[in-house]
Amino acid sequence: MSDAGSDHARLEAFRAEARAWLEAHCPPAMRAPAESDEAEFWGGRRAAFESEAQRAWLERMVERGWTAPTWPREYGGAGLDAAAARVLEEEMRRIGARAPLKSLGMWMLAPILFEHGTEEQRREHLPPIARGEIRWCQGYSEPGAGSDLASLSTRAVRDGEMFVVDGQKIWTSHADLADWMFCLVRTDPDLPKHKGISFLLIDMASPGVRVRPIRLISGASPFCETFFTAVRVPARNLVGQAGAGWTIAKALLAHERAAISRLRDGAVQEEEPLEVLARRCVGADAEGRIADPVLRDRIAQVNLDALCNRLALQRSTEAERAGREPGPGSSMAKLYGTEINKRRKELRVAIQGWRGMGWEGDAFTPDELKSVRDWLRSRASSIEGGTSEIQLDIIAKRVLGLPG
Amino acid sequence: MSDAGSDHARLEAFRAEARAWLEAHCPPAMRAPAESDEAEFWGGRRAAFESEAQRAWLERMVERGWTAPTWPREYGGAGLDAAAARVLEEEMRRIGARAPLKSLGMWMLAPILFEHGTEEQRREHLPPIARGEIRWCQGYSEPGAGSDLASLSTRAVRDGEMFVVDGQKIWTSHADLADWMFCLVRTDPDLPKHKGISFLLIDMASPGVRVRPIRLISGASPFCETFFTAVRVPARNLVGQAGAGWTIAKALLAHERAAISRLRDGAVQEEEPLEVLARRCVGADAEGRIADPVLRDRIAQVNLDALCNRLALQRSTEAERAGREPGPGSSMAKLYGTEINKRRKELRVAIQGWRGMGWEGDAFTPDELKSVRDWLRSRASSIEGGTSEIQLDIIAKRVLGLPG
Amino acid sequence: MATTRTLLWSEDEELIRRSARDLVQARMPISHFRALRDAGSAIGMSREVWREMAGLGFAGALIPERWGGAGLGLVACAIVLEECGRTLAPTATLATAVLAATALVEGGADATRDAELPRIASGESVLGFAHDEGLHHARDGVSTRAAAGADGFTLHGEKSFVLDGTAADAFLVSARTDAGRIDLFLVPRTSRGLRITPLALVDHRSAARLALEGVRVAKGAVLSRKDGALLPRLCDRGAALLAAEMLGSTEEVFARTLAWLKERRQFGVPIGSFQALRHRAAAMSCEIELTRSIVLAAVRALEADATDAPALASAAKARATDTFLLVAAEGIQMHGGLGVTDEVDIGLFYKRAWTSRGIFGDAAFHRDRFARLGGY
Amino acid sequence: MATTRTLLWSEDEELIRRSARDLVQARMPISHFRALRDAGSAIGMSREVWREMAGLGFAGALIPERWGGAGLGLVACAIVLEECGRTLAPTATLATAVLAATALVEGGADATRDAELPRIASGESVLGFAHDEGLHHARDGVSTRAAAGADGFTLHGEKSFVLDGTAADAFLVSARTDAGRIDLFLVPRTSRGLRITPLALVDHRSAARLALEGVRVAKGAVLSRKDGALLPRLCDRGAALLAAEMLGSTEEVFARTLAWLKERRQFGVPIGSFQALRHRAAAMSCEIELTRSIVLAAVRALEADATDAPALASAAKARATDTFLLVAAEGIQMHGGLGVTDEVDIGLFYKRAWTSRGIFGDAAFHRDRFARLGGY
Repeated sequence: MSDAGSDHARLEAFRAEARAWLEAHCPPAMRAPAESDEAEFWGGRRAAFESEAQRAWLERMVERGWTAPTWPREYGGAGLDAAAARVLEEEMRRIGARAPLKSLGMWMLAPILFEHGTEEQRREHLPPIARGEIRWCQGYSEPGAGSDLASLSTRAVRDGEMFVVDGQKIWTSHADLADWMFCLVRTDPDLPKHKGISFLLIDMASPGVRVRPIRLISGASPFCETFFTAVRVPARNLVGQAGAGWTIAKALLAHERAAISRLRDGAVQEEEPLEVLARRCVGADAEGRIADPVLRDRIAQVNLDALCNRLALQRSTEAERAGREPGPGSSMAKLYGTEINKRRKELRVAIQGWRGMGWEGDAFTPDELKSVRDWLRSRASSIEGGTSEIQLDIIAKRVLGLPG
Repeated sequence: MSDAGSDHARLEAFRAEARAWLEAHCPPAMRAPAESDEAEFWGGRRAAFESEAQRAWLERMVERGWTAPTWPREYGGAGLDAAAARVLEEEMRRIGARAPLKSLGMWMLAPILFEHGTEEQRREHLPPIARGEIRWCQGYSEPGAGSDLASLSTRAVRDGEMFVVDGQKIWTSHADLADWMFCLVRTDPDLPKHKGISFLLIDMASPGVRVRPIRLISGASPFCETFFTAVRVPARNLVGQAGAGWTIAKALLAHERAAISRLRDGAVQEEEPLEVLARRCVGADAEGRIADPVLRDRIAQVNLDALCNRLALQRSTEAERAGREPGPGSSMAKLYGTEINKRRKELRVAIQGWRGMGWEGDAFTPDELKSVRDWLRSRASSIEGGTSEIQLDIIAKRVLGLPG
Repeated sequence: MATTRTLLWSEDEELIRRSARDLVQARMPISHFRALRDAGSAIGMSREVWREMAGLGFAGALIPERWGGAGLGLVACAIVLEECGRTLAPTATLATAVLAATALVEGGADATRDAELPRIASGESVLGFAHDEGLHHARDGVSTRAAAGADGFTLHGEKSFVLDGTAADAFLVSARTDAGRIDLFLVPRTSRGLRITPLALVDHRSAARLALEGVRVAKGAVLSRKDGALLPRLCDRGAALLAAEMLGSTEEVFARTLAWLKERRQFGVPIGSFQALRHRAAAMSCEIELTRSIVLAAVRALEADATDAPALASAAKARATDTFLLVAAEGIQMHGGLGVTDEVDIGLFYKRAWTSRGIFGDAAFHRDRFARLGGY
Repeated sequence: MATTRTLLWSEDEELIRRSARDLVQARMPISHFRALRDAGSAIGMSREVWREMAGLGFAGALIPERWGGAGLGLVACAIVLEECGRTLAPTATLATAVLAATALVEGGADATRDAELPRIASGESVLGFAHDEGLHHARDGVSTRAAAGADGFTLHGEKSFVLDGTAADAFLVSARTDAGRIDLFLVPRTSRGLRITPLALVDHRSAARLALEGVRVAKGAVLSRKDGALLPRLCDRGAALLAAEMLGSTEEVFARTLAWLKERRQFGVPIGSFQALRHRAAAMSCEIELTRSIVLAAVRALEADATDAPALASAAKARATDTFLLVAAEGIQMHGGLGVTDEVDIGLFYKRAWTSRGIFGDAAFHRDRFARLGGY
């Protein structure tokens, strides 16, 4: 009781301190969500600040270690415990402060380094991540290995203190903007396919690395193909044991699925609601109901399913907070979130008639063109990060315990 | 040209003869479709005529061999060629004459006996079929072998000039009314499962045969379980070679699928159209449109799909007439026909609200109760005669050539 | 419409579930339902078991202690109904413990509450809910009239579908007053001028038609809220709580189907190893998970009297309906020939799915309402 | 609505298909479409190839011989469009050879026909179809006006979506006359007061907006049938013939997907051996088979001027739309990551499916019409 009491007092003291500091140091321009994904600060050597406010906000937060609040101070964090970190989060949300830094390195690589990395690796890589100096990309998929991720064939052959890497990665988001890549390579071609895989960190500035952006049905994309030709990588960049790559990768994938489904859900919330769009495009009756009752029913259906999906996400978040791990439930969230998302985007363009079919040009408004690109882009959501079919397989096996 | 000409003349002469005969001999009461399946004449020792007209109509047609017009005369037929048989069919349709006899033996067993039976078997079994004296049932399915028909385990062990049959059949329609059963039995348990199966004819009056009707979710049903306990069957009742049962069965199944999909389609045509029912149950607007536009859209969807289905059936019938065999296309027809049928029955009860949920009693009209039983009965249509899943497998493999 | 109310079960709620489940599984396994059905039971439920449930506080779950209630709350009722749904247990929970209790507590005069609520809480009194008059559920479709007189009301009209209609000692009847608003009236089964026709439904649920031909009731029989919102509140509760029962049934059908997929062998392997079936099973499990979330959210919102409660209630009923229909139909199909026989229980659930579908409004009805509440 | 018209192809029709397919595959493989797209071609089709098609009789398929036509008939046009659909070949078949030719033959004055039809038949003249004015197709939604004067008509209005709008030498414009009825008017591209805005659509189909600000046309420019049915007849033909094109595209996407399912290996086997994918492929093949039947039935009915032609045309467009959308979406999903890249062609078909969806009315529009024609 007195422990809990003193803990409470400590947290409230921290809350007061954080509140005061944030009030003083968070620039007004940073107290609103970014207007787009691109307007966020993702770090890296090639990154440019959108504004002076953005730069100041990052630098001040970095100085306090609050870009990575729970990390130990020696890695660029602030050494906060989970409760204090939540207080900080609450206080940032209170004033609408945006995250000073978005970072794949922080979300995905760091947990791996904490669990499987060496002390040297942590000291080398974590501080630049926390400071937003180095941007990471993820090199998992390969052209020949879609859903069958473990059949990857990019080779890393040991040569003294170096690995020599040859092969090709695909769907590496922002490989053209990233400084480093964490990736899966095959270090032992003789072992069964899941066993010969290792987790390797590669400096994208190394000779022999070539990046080519991928054009999608929705137009330009953040995705790239990355080619490795006799790229020499120091052996100390191996994370975990040689052959442990698959275990590490699987842990990461569950995180990724959860991230995708939440990202999607957050993103769509800001769009104009379907019903408002529909009223504008097809009109409404005297009581304000969308004039086309069949369309109205479909909109209600999608909205209703999206509501259910949000509630299911809330349920699983609550369950996690209550101590359960992100398990195969993330497959359900990923599957349903992306399917809902596709249905919503489809409906959005359908409502707009031929105006929802514009590709470019002044005949269309920017919002119209965006809804078209978003719709086409959404087709990939049920493929990337594990196809819907793979999620169904995972659910059948791990949640339902079905054989096969 | 002169051949074709004389052929034409011959057919027109036959048409005139048939027309005159039918006019003279088809009782007026038989010039309308039967009111229900039960009101048709299915033959057999236990069969009773519904009316004197029914008896007269059968006897007159039997006398001319026109219950089985294309069979040779020595088996009870009329020895007509296909063209003449079509003329007879047309003439019967012209006056709305119903079939004097419906018969599983005629439709399913007879083609097998013509192709695989011995002369003795044909002489013994075909004439009583043509005369409607003997009714047949089909013994394929077994409780342990659903979709995996070939894993059947009813045994027939050779004992001199007899087989001794032990085992159980399920889903034998009207086994309680049938005199004989054509069925699949395992004659060699050591061979791979498809090889050890034989096609056997069993007199249902044999000692050791027991029949138990099956109660369905829709209530009483024509289906039965049939139990065989040391039933002795003369070895001359084996059709084809021992072990040839599977080949014979497969040929039969394609015929059965085609029969089911057409039967269903024909049957539903006579029901009150969904739109008429809907107008009665939920009302209509000033222009005669069903008052509930969402329901109206669903009705249009089902009607439209049913129309497409009828056209697809017409197309495949035309293709068959033009010389193609009933192939795996029958799987498509079966699949789609039953799925449409289920949707239609569902919609029918949904439109009627709680009146569409009656089980029995005076609170409901006979039509309402019938629509409920029909709806529940329709759930079996995608299971019997090869499940929808099996049809999809067949289409994937035989039509699309997909591996696996 | 995200909610700040938790979507997890509390420990207390888990205890209620345990208690409800033990009772239901012990006293009303599905064989209980079959036995009542095969006996053609006119009552459609066991009064004895209902009194036992009352002993656990379930009959008086929404009734304050001063009238002998347990005050467990609406979430407890949802839990009980979910457990009942698993075995198709026929109880008075929905019409009596939820709807009648709510109507009396919120809309009854003191004397009426003093007289009626203790008898409900003890399990003595069972009520039917008599609102619908047409083929389909409609909130405002009431033409039954209650004419006020010097010493009470006289009711005229017909009720087409009365929940627990064969079992009830009295009915909660919606009727239009002289002022044109819709109130509810307590009408004893034995009233003169009341004609009750039992309905033999496909799922053997207790239901009846009522004809009220000049039925006279006392002044205290009227149940009404000042804001006139009693009927919509009852219908919302009815929809959401029925959704909870449907969820329980859905989970049971799915569990049975899953077990069958693991057990039944075809072509030398369990049929659950066929990918097409596995994917369909996985998709169903997602639908069920969504349904769980919305049902709980709706019941918690109703209990909290939140402003989004009506929309959530409609969402829950729409969702539970579609999911139950899907899972029950797939349950039959995946059970193959066995699934269409009366020997296994899947068909009982399938029929239940279809009657529950329409009660308190079908999915289209609730999507329409969800849209209307959303302002479009 | 069963039909006595055959649903098989005659030998003559098979010959037409062979001829169309050879030309399309040789002169307009899908790389042709990509090349026009990447060049940002304002015309959106090759006039040279169109003249070749005219040489085979396709441009004049609906034009009697006396005006230089081949009189091949509507079924021939459907066959040509189906073949064009396979490679997304951009041709003037639909708007010019079908719609403009129909309008002129059925509704043109003798002098107009004498002047225009030979130029269409020879492939010299290409027309755009300018009817829609709102976001969505509507038959009666015409507020463009044609005021009659002493020497012709003056047109005022806007057309929001004009098929083949960038390629056309002239437009077929629907407009309301002083009498309030809707007629069609031939409007040359070079008319004063006509403003043309090309639309860069997602599928790179040739389309434009038109603004008509006091455009003057001669008396002979009006196309009209005594029964006032020219516009609905054109829309029916447009819907059914577009459905034929969509069917061809659908078949192509499906064929490519099927090939991919057999070729692509994952987990050591072709992905087409996974039952979930096989079942989905099999289900699609059924949908395609149904679509084939209704499209042919509709085109034959239109050709025969049968009374059920309008309902069949609507059924065909509704069906073709749903099937194409399904198969294209599944095509992308089954192609996995490759499916969403611009490198493979599936995405081109997917986008085409979505624009074709709305042209001449989407599936809901046609179901509504199908119901209306069915009297409900």
